[in-house]
Amino acid sequence: MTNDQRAVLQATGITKTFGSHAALKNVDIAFQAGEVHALLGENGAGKSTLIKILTGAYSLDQGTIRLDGEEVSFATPLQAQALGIGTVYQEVNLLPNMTVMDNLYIGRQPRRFGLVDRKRMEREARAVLSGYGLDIDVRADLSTFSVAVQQIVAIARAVALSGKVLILDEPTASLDAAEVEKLFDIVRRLKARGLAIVFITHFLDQVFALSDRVTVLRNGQLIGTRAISDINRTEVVKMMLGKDLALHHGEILAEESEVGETLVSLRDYGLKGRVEPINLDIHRGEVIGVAGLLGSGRTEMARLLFGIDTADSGRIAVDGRDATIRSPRDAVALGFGFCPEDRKLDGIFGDLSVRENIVMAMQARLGWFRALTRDEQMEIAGNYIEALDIRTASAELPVKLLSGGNQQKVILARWLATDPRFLILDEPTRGIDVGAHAEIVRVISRLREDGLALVVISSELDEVVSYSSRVVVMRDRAIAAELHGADINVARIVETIASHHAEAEQ
Amino acid sequence: MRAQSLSHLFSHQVIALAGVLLINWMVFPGFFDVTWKDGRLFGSLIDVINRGAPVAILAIGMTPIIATRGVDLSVGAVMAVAGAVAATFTVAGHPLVVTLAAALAVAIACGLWNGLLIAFLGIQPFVATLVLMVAGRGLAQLITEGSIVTFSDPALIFIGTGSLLGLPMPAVIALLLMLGAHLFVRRTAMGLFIEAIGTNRSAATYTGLRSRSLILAIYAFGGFCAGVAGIIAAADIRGADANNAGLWLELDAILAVVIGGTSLLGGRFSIPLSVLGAIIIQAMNTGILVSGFPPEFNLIVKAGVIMIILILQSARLGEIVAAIRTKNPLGRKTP
Amino acid sequence: AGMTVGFSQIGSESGWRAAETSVTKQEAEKRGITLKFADAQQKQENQIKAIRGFIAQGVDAILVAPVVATGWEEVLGEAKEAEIPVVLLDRGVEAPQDLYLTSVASDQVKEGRVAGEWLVKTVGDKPCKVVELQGTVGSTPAINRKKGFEEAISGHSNITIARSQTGDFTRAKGKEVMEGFLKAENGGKDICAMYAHNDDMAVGGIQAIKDAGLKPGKDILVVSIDAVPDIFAAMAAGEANATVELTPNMAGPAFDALEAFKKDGKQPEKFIITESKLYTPADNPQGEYEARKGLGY
Amino acid sequence: MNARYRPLMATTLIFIVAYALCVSQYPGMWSTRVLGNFLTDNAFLGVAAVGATFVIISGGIDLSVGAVIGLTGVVTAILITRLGLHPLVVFPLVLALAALFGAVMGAVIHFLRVPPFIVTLAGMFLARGLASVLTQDSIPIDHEFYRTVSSLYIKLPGGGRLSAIGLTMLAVFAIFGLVAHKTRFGSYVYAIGGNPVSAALMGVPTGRTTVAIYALSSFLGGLSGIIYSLYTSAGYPLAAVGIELDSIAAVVIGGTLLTGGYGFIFGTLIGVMLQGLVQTFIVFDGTLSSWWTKIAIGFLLFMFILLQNLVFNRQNGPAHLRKGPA
Ligand SMILES: Nc1ncnc2c1ncn2[C@@H]1O[C@H](COP(=O)(O)OP(=O)(O)OP(=O)(O)O)[C@@H](O)[C@H]1O
Ligand SMILES: Nc1ncnc2c1ncn2[C@@H]1O[C@H](COP(=O)(O)OP(=O)(O)OP(=O)(O)O)[C@@H](O)[C@H]1O
Ligand SMILES: [Mg+2]
Ligand SMILES: [Mg+2]
Repeated sequence: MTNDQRAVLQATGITKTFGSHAALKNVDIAFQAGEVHALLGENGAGKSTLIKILTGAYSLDQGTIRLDGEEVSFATPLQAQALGIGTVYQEVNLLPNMTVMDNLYIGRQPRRFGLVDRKRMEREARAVLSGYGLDIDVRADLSTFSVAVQQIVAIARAVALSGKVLILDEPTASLDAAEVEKLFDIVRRLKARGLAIVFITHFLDQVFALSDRVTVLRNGQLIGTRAISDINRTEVVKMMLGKDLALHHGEILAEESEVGETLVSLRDYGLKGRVEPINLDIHRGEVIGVAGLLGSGRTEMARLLFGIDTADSGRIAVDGRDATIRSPRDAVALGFGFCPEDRKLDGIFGDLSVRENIVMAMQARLGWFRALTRDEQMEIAGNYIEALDIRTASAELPVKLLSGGNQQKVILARWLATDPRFLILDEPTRGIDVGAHAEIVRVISRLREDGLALVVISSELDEVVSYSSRVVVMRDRAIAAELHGADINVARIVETIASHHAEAEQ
Repeated sequence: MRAQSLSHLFSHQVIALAGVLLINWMVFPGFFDVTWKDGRLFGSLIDVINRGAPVAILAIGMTPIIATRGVDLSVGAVMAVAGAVAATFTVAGHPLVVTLAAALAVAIACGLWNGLLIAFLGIQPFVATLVLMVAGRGLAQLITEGSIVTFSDPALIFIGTGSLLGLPMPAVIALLLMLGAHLFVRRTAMGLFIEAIGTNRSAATYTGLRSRSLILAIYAFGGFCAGVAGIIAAADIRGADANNAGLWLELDAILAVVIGGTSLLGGRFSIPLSVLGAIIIQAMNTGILVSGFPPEFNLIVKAGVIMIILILQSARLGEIVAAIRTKNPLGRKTP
Repeated sequence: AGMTVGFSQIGSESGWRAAETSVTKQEAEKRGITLKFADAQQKQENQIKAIRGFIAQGVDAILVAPVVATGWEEVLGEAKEAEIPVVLLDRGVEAPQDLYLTSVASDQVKEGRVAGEWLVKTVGDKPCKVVELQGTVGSTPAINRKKGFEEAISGHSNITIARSQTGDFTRAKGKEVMEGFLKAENGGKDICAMYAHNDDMAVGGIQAIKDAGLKPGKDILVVSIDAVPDIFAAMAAGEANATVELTPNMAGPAFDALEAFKKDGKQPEKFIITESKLYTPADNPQGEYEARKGLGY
Repeated sequence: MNARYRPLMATTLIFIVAYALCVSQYPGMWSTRVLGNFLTDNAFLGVAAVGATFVIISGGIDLSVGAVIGLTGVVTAILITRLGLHPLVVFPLVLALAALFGAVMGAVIHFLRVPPFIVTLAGMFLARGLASVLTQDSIPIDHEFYRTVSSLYIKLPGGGRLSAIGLTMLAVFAIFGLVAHKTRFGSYVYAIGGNPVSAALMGVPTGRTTVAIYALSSFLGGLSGIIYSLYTSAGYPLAAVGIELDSIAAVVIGGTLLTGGYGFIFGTLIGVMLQGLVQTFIVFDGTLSSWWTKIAIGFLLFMFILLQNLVFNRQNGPAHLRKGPA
């Protein structure tokens, strides 16, 4: 690539291999001042790797990086930061054990007489976060806040650090619409100030709403860079996948009358301070979509259903018989499965292989002594790798080396291998590329057809609409409404979520 | 699979052992001499496996514990307790079976106590086992009332000093225990579960693993191994020395496990490699003994050897070397 | 009422130490003395803490078995200031003599010398390679017993120390070290005598010699220090040749001195040296064994 | 109140209650003499434990402190008595050497990624070994300066003494309390303990900080060694054996998490005092045999940990299912 005069940050001929696997092959890319540059590609295409190389978190094998035309080589992220590159890495990389303000300011805390001036830091941190519509106690530990809040803190930190370039790797994965809008406002302001902004996402809507140019990677190779005005959705998807994708919106809406008999039935099932008593019947062959704002208690409900928290009121019956679920083990014994929201923390066994991750739940159910042989394990893993199209060099690769989306599929495979009757999926499509996204939506529908009962929590209403037989809307840790049949559409759900005050007044 | 087990032959541990043995041979040319005497093998090499057995046995128990991100500091004290129980029982005239059962039962109870604190009260392993490390030795002394309780039951003594097929009993026991434990964890799902819990305890719980009972079982097994080692140590000197039996051996056992490649951060583990680690440590100790160096140099030699082994084993060094090689066009290509 | 005496003991690291503790308790009981006992777990700092604790409690006298010789000046000064007499047990300290009433101890260098002299006498002019099992590296008895032994053999060039390693004063280590020595010295055929800084190591060493197919006491002479019951048992079986007694009754003379001092202010001798008696198979080992068995060794 | 202070409050409360119980048993324990002794007798442990606190907050461990104390004492004694150097010349020298020793360990830990447990274990062997090679015997230090300093104290009403070394320990706690909680370096230590990967990505100089943490720990080990040599007027290669476990126990009793990321310097002070309290209580009691002493120490350790666990662990579920501090 010729030297792009307007480029703030430019990379040429970037190559990176992990072991024998080439994650990036001779990639050229340039980010200009005053543009929002979307970086797109399937899960595992190499986007995050490229970012890590550009910011000194990984070393590169070959290639050069120029900042303002001068060749640079960052040995650590600190050096990149010092030169005005602010980054939000994928999977919030913050310090849960420290306060919010420490997270915002670590490495550059304001000082008085050589000591950190906590008063001033607190003041400034409050001011910064209020710009994002966040009014929280900045002296509290970060771990006491939801993923969304943590994401915003990470963004605020990166923005404050970026004098020249701001890099956002899937910043919107756990944000709701209002928060996304606030973020976009900020990004646009920074763009106007002449920053180069790199934006990675799997939401094509957001790409078209915000960016000026897009660059697509596939299998570690550069496919091309286009101005947003020269391209449409179908073409972007085709660049990413190398083939057309039949998009299917509202294609599979399930008929409620098709559902089978009741599998799980909840009566006043709740836990004080966490989840208000729930009354809900879940049938075989139905998908219950759970919608609600951030912090509305969806995850808490899922934890309760799966026995991670133990209910202190009400009853749960499975197959018409009363059941007690005091631990995930009890739930698994009843044929439940649960893909948690935070896959890094609660889902994957990072150092273990893809194979071991997939067979784990099944083996847990079989117990200590009835071990699956290695051949059996290989077969099961192989089947699911193929069925869910998990992109991995081999079944023996440590799962932590897979891209985020593929990790999600591994966890799904783990539960499918147990042949469950009831699956709870918490944000199963978060951080997943369009192709895989469609794939997971298809799997959900197929499972429903096979007679499974599913509860799927998702913040993407389009998606909820597309597969739900019934939608439960949660608010303030309680079920606020149930929508059926024709009511299942995005507008109606949004309306229900928003009708807070109206209902409260009644 | 086959290729993998073959590559074990060239693992860091084997190379390290070969290196240590080579140095031993250089400082003491008779190191490899093994003779047959009184129906058993005799020689420095035999001493290495004989003397290495207690630490090897401790390491067998310690490996699963470390693999679950735990640690057991109390094993040395539990050795003393088991030895004390065995000695007092045999002196009181109980038959061997009762004596062994009592000693092992007490040792397992110690392990269960650790496991309870860790799995059910959620106390950090380091402090939880520190309690028994301090108190356990007191318990052992309480049993022996501070003196060395000597015994002369030939059956019990045989465990420490006898030999089977020419090999010293402690080594035979360690070998059997290693094989048993290895086959058990690998033929059942135990190994997988241990690695899962060590890698991500939260995910293990979400997956429906019985983390608590598993952890309890692992510490109980650690206690059992410490008990076996304690019986051997007592039988070896025909007496229970509550003060000194197993003193500081917990550090050797942990070291053996780490040399064997199990990370203190949990996850992957290998019991045979831990045993190899124990043998490496003992080879070093025996080497110091036969070398004739003044004893004040013992610790320095030990520190040096440990550092060399671990640095060679450090993944990072491999990376650095690889980086240097790839920058050097003449260097051979690394796979 | 009787006196209250604080006793700061080093620990219970060996059978001999345990015996000293139990003899001290017996002696105190015999005289109607209330004994406050503090175990220092081998740490000098704990001993200093204990002495300070005794001072704060206002005991009538303090017994200390110091773990090292140095570092007592200050705390003994405090005791003196509080007018509490201090008696040192089983080894001396490097501090001005007016800081303590008296010191009841054996002469550790002499112990080593007695052992050495026995060996010199026994082997005569024959060449003799000795292997030495040292105590814990850096501990006072190890240093002194080595020194005394070396003094005794220094004029006799036929006797040489071929190998010397630490056995940490324990049976297990004594056995392991002796095993190594046997291998290193031609299967033990070159070794004429084993000198151990304490009986426990000697007992371990004896087992190693037997395992190597040699006869301890005959093929290899065994000489050690302490005179604990088990070495007499070995001696009775013909497997040990000599031991030098270190009496566990240090408290008896100490209490005598204290009582005399309390009654009419009689200053005792500054250094009460206990006897370093040599025992050989000629001294009725079986009887000695029986006599000592119950002392808490 | 901020939830993060709960462990600290719990520990302090337990200490006060425990002390009150001891005094009710032995009124003699409530005297300036005993209080003064608390500070003097635990000074070297306290100073070493401050270093251990930093290391543990960063998620590491340092087993070499005890050996560093021994080695420093020996080197100090040799330099003063054999080379005739003035203590004030010797102190900076040995402190620098100690810090260098720690820095090397830190570098091995960070750059070669060898686990701290092992590196510092080797460090422990090395330092003890060097000390034994230098001398086997205890070397008395007979120097005017030593006599002056070790007999320097403020007389308290009731016969107690507030000694120079006790005050030094308090000063170390104060200074390093500030360093931990009020400087950038301090925040880096917490950051590395929280998550080293995130910390590096956030621009924390992890390499430099890790080296500095172990250098600091050994530096304080060196200072503790000097204090120990003042305390005993000697240098002894076997000094302070096993102190590393005592200091780790003090740190943990003080509410610092061994897994890193959470902890307080002040808590460590309480932890040290609690251990001193146990020993003083046992001495006052005076009836425990050697073995009952060990059992009692273990039992009391267990009680503290258990109480602490109960005080700030109740309302949440099992530790491993929570993301926040335990
Ligand atoms: N440290 C590593 N070691 C080995 N392989 C790695 C490592 N990091 C990433 N990879 C591999 O490199 C490829 C690119 O991964 P990367 O995380 O860059 O993908 P991505 O485009 O960001 O995907 P996603 O959209 O899922 O985040 C993947 O195949 C991944 O498995
Ligand atoms: N550890 C915690 N301690 C206290 N409150 C918590 C904790 N975790 C969650 N909460 C609160 O519980 C409520 C429900 O949170 P939950 O995570 O179930 O929401 P959600 O609808 O799943 O949102 P999200 O999309 O962020 O997952 C929120 O108000 C949240 O702030
Ligand atoms: Mg990515
Ligand atoms: Mg949620």
